[in-house]
Amino acid sequence: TGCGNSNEETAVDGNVEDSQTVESNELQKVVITEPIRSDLWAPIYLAQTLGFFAEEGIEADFQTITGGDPGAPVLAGEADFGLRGVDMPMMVTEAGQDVKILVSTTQRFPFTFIGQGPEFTTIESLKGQVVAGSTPSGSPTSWVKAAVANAGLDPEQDIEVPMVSAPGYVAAMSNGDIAACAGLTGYQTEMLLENGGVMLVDGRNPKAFKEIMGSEDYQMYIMFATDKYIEENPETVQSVVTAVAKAIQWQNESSTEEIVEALLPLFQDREEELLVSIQANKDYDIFSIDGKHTETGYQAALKLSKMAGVISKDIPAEKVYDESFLDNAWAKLGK
Amino acid sequence: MEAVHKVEERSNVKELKSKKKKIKLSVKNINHTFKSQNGDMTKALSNVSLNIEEQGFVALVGPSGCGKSTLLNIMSGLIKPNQGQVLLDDIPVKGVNDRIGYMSQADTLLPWRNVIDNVALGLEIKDVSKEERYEIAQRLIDRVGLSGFENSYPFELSGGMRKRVTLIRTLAVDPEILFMDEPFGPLDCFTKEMLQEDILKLWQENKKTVVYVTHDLSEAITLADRVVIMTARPSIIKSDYDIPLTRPRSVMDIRFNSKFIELEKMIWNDLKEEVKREG
Amino acid sequence: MEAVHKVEERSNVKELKSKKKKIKLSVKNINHTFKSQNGDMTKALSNVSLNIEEQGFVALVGPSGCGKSTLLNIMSGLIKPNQGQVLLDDIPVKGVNDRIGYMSQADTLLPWRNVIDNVALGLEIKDVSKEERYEIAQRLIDRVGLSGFENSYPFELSGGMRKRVTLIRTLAVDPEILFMDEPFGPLDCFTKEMLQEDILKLWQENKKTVVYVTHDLSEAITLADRVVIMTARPSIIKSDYDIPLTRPRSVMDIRFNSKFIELEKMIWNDLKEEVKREG
Amino acid sequence: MTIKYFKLRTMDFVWSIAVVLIFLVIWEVSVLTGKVNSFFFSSPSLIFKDIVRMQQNGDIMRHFGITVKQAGYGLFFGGLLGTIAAIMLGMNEKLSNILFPIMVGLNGLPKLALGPLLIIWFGIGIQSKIFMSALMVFFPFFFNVHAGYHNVDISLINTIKMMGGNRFQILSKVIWPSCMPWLIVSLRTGVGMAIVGAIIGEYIGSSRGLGWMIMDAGGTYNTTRVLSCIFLLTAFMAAIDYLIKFFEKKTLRWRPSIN
Amino acid sequence: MTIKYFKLRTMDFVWSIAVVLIFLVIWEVSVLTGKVNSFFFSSPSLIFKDIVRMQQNGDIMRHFGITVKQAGYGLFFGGLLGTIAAIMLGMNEKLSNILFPIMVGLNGLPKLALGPLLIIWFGIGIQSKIFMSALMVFFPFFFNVHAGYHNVDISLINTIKMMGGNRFQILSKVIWPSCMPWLIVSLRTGVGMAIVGAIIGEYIGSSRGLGWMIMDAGGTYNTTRVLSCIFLLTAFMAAIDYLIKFFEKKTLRWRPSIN
Ligand SMILES: Nc1ncnc2c1ncn2[C@@H]1O[C@H](COP(=O)(O)OP(=O)(O)OP(=O)(O)O)[C@@H](O)[C@H]1O
Ligand SMILES: Nc1ncnc2c1ncn2[C@@H]1O[C@H](COP(=O)(O)OP(=O)(O)OP(=O)(O)O)[C@@H](O)[C@H]1O
Ligand SMILES: [Mg+2]
Ligand SMILES: [Mg+2]
Repeated sequence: TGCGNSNEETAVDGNVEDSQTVESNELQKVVITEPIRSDLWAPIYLAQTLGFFAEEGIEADFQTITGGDPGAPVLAGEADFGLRGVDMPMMVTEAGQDVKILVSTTQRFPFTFIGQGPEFTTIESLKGQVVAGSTPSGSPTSWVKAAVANAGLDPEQDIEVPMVSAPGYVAAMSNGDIAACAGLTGYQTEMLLENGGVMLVDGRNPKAFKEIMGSEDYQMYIMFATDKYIEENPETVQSVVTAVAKAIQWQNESSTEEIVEALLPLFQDREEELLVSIQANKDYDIFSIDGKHTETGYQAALKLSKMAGVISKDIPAEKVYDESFLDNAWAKLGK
Repeated sequence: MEAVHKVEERSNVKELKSKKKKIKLSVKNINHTFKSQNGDMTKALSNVSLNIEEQGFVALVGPSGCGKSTLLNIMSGLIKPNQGQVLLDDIPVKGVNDRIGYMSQADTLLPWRNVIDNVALGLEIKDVSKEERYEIAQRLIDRVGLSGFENSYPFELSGGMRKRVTLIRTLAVDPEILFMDEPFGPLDCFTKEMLQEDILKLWQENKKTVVYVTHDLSEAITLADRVVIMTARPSIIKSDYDIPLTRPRSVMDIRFNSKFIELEKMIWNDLKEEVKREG
Repeated sequence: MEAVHKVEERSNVKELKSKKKKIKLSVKNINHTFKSQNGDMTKALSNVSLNIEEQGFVALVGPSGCGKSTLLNIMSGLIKPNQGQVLLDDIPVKGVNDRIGYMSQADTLLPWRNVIDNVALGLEIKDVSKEERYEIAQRLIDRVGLSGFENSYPFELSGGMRKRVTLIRTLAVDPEILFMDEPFGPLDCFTKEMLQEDILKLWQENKKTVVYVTHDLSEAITLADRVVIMTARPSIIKSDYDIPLTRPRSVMDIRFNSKFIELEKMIWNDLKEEVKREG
Repeated sequence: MTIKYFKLRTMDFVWSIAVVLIFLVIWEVSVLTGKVNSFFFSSPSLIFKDIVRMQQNGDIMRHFGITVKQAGYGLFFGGLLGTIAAIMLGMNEKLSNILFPIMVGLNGLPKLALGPLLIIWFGIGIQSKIFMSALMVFFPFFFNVHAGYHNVDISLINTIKMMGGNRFQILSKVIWPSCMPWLIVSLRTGVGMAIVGAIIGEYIGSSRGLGWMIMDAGGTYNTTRVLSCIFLLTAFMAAIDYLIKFFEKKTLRWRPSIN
Repeated sequence: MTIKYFKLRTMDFVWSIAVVLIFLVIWEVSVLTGKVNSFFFSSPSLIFKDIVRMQQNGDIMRHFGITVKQAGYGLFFGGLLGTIAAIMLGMNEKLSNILFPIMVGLNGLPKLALGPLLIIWFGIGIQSKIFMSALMVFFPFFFNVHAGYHNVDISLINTIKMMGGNRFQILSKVIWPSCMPWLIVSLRTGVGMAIVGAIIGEYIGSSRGLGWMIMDAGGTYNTTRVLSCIFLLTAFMAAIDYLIKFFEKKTLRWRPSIN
């Protein structure tokens, strides 16, 4: 009943400005969890706000799960789909849970590595300094460690990486608690730079990223569901994926302003930030154009996850990805 | 026990004794020692035995701290004695018993209830209807001169007024047996005598069994059938006087009665002895 | 004011009056009305004026709830009267004053202090050394028969024992002026008389000024220089008797003194009138 | 009396507002003179504008309403259960000695860490937030009422017993009124806990509410929005306290007041 | 008395342990029979093994120690300031009426949302955790002692006044002892709040401590580790409560106990 109730709540707010609300009583409700509402999953939100979900007979209820574990409700069957980073499905697969990535919404690495200017302008200067990561085994932390290692420092000895919550990065950097940190979104990178930060490594740049991780691609932002759910609700999964594919298609063809405009119902009062972030995503080709993963991108993801210690051995891509629904969608959309 | 016998021989007038009455409350060989927080032991009662006849009016007199309140607490079942037994109608008392109305020495008005609700408390517990209990309470309040203070909270009353409220709260439920621990301590002589008359009337009309603790010897003689003298700690019962003054007694006038004066002098001397032994 | 004059004419023996003494404490035209939580007004004192001479021993007597405690509270500065003034050594009293030792009617022992620490409280406040204050406290404790209970907490004491502790706590600091509100209410006659003797001795030796509230007329006459009678609410001072009994008095024997009996009868009749008027 | 009471309260209220205003002015001036960085601290005027905007687009009602509703339920259930648990443990000393340390232990759990379990048990609907809120409220009620219970004047209990009162009557006529001061302080702490609980519940999973909004804004460096929410919350709870104070005054008028 | 007291306590302790054990056995059996999914709920045996491992590799001391230290400071400062604030507001009714609603408002703030501000003010070192912990502890102390202050028997204050006692003596000889029951309940709630505060502080920024560990484990689906931490915390605080109880017994022995 937990879901039923929350569906009711969002039925009103998810679709406020949407003409399709009229049909909402016929739509099938799906619950999608997210750790934070980020533009890097833009197609999923666009599928809702542009009415693609509704066209497929779906209505999405987005549940933000900031504290605790955003994956848990999906694994526990309380929610249907989850938006996460690629490391999460790998992690739970190794822990014996069966989940599949259905769509990837980004194709390039979205993080940057920024030092506190004007003092720390190179990675070498970070020796003996404090560098912020998110949770110890989170992907920002491994990204930072990888970048440091690539510059010839020992990430375990030469720097200290405390846990700092992402909203605290700018604060910690501006009062000198940390010498460098990861920029996790276009907007955050912008904010760090605005507050005097210096770009140490721009992971969004394919060349720079390849130097560190051996791949230009990196499909980080994904949507997943459990095998059990996919097995039991193939039609729903197909409808959802099809709608997302439509959104990807729309997104590929639209300008930053159009995308921001379309996202706004789910990103209230965030116009300014979206404009910056989405422009950066466009500039750096971060948004995925087909929602699919690449072999090199997956290898990089495995490497990063192993560095973080969240998985211990390679996991075959087939165990993690199920792009058959996506293929069907593209076929249907004539691509 | 010996003390009681000794006294009965001494007792001036025997005629009342002849109408042998049923024993209502019987205290058998009570010993009680308190263990205080700091580990000290205080032996309060030492082998105390006492029989209280049905419809008797017994006054307990004894030095401060000798164990009078403790004895009442034990008789009412509030305290379990270390040793000994209390029988009510020949049945051992276990725990408290609502046949006894106990007006304790401490101020036990409920501070969050105004006067009338305090007086009505016992009736409320007995599920008497609101109307009836307010009627009874109001009558008693008027009787003790507290009209106009029905809605006052205890902290707004004077010491004597609080005592009066406590008294009528006990009387309101009309208990079979009445225990009163210094009911009139902080009352002026006028109010006191009026209330004493009331108690006497109540007792005579409804023939209750009354146990009464007081420090005022003349009060004890004025009211009681029997005056029981307790010694200093560890208390034993020293003597037990019958008071053969005729009933009904007038509280105002009895003090000039020659028998009264004679009795008072006698008991007084007995007590003086006790005090000297103590000193 | 008229009452006082009226009484002075009536007053049997005038010789004591001749040694005109300085006025220590003067109460001028006090009016006080309490406003209770439920909005009722209780007029407690109506235009009360009273002069208390230095080294005088004044007993206040009056019906329960008439305003005796209120008057003491006002004189001690605890309550600000609605109207009127209190002068101590001709200086208006503002707030409380530690020249007055006030033994109030309520139980004000600190429950978290044992007996000896309670008795030593006032000395502690006056920064008397620990050794000295324990010595003083111990002497007083022994005097009132509480030896062995030094370490007991108030809840472990009997009613009379608590009263005795409160009394000696007030005496311990040896105040210039003593207010006592029914100090011996719940005490047995033996203890009471012993303490009365003590109070008298203290007063005679150290020549303190004492104001004393009691319900016991004979106690008032036994102890006091002057007995002030208050009427029922709203209280005025009805009469003011000088007690010309010689000093030193023996509490035990004075009651058989013929002057005493004569005085008691006279005041008694005066009071009876008051009661009748009330009823 | 009531009118006078409210007059007095109004004056105090004006003063409270004044204190807040002074604080806001200092803050605004510090931002304007550049002493304080508005990126981290926003500014009163920005916050004010933001609140006006939220009011106009209905966000306040939408997000505030649901959080207050969750907190309300949480306060009710948490308070009720905390009180009942305290009284039950009070009546049974043995049980109390056994369970009390466990309760103390549970009180210190980081509630956020319970997130996944909470979702499994209660889903991500309103129940999980109510549960979290109730859990936070439970403890102040439990500990305070428990302490109140042990502070009851035993002679009053004996009085009721002597009159033949049963357990329930002892409870309702003595223990309950005598625990009132303790209950009121629980209520006071509880109101805050209820809101915090509802917000934490929203962190664990939600699609709207103040917690959702704070997290959303916090993640995107929208300090102004975070502080708007905080400001609204503070004002709301201060207002609630006037109600509690009034209730306290009515309930505890049997107690002579310290002046 | 003390020996007997400890004997009694030991029996209760054994019973408390028994209750916990029964709970653990039910849990273990539910996991073994597949009634409960060990992915979400772990199992007592896994937790036990994990705790043993943490003990062996020194993690317990490293992470537990720092959190307890932070909580200890937080409890000290929060408790001290809360008590002082309550007494100061108690002594000045006007001030109290003005500031009290503001305090009530602040009590309900979601502390986690203060993260960035906290970092600006206190950095990510130990100070920020101590501050967070103290902030959480402040309120139960403040509200409880404030209520205790208003519950003081006025006639006792008058007694001290009549003896010439000054404000400080009234405070130390009457108000303080009479607030003891309220202080003890604050202490009891405060211990939990202190730990929670330290952990929230660690969420905001830290490189070790229990909060760090819980976050780390939570992020990697290591339910066992999360529950190990929770279990250790619970046990620790239950143990602390035995100390508080002992202190309570000593301090409040002037109070006739309810039986
Ligand atoms: N709870 C208790 N703990 C320890 N000792 C106690 C307790 N209650 C009473 N006592 C002791 O028992 C003795 C008798 O007390 P009790 O109250 O029965 O005296 P009492 O005869 O009623 O005296 P009073 O006339 O002063 O009221 C006293 O010495 C007292 O110290
Ligand atoms: N705080 C208060 N609020 C309201 N009324 C009060 C308050 N204190 C006393 N009164 C009223 O004032 C009157 C006088 O009280 P006071 O205590 O002075 O009487 P008293 O002469 O000392 O009586 P007693 O001999 O019974 O102690 C009483 O009617 C009482 O109800
Ligand atoms: Mg007694
Ligand atoms: Mg009085």
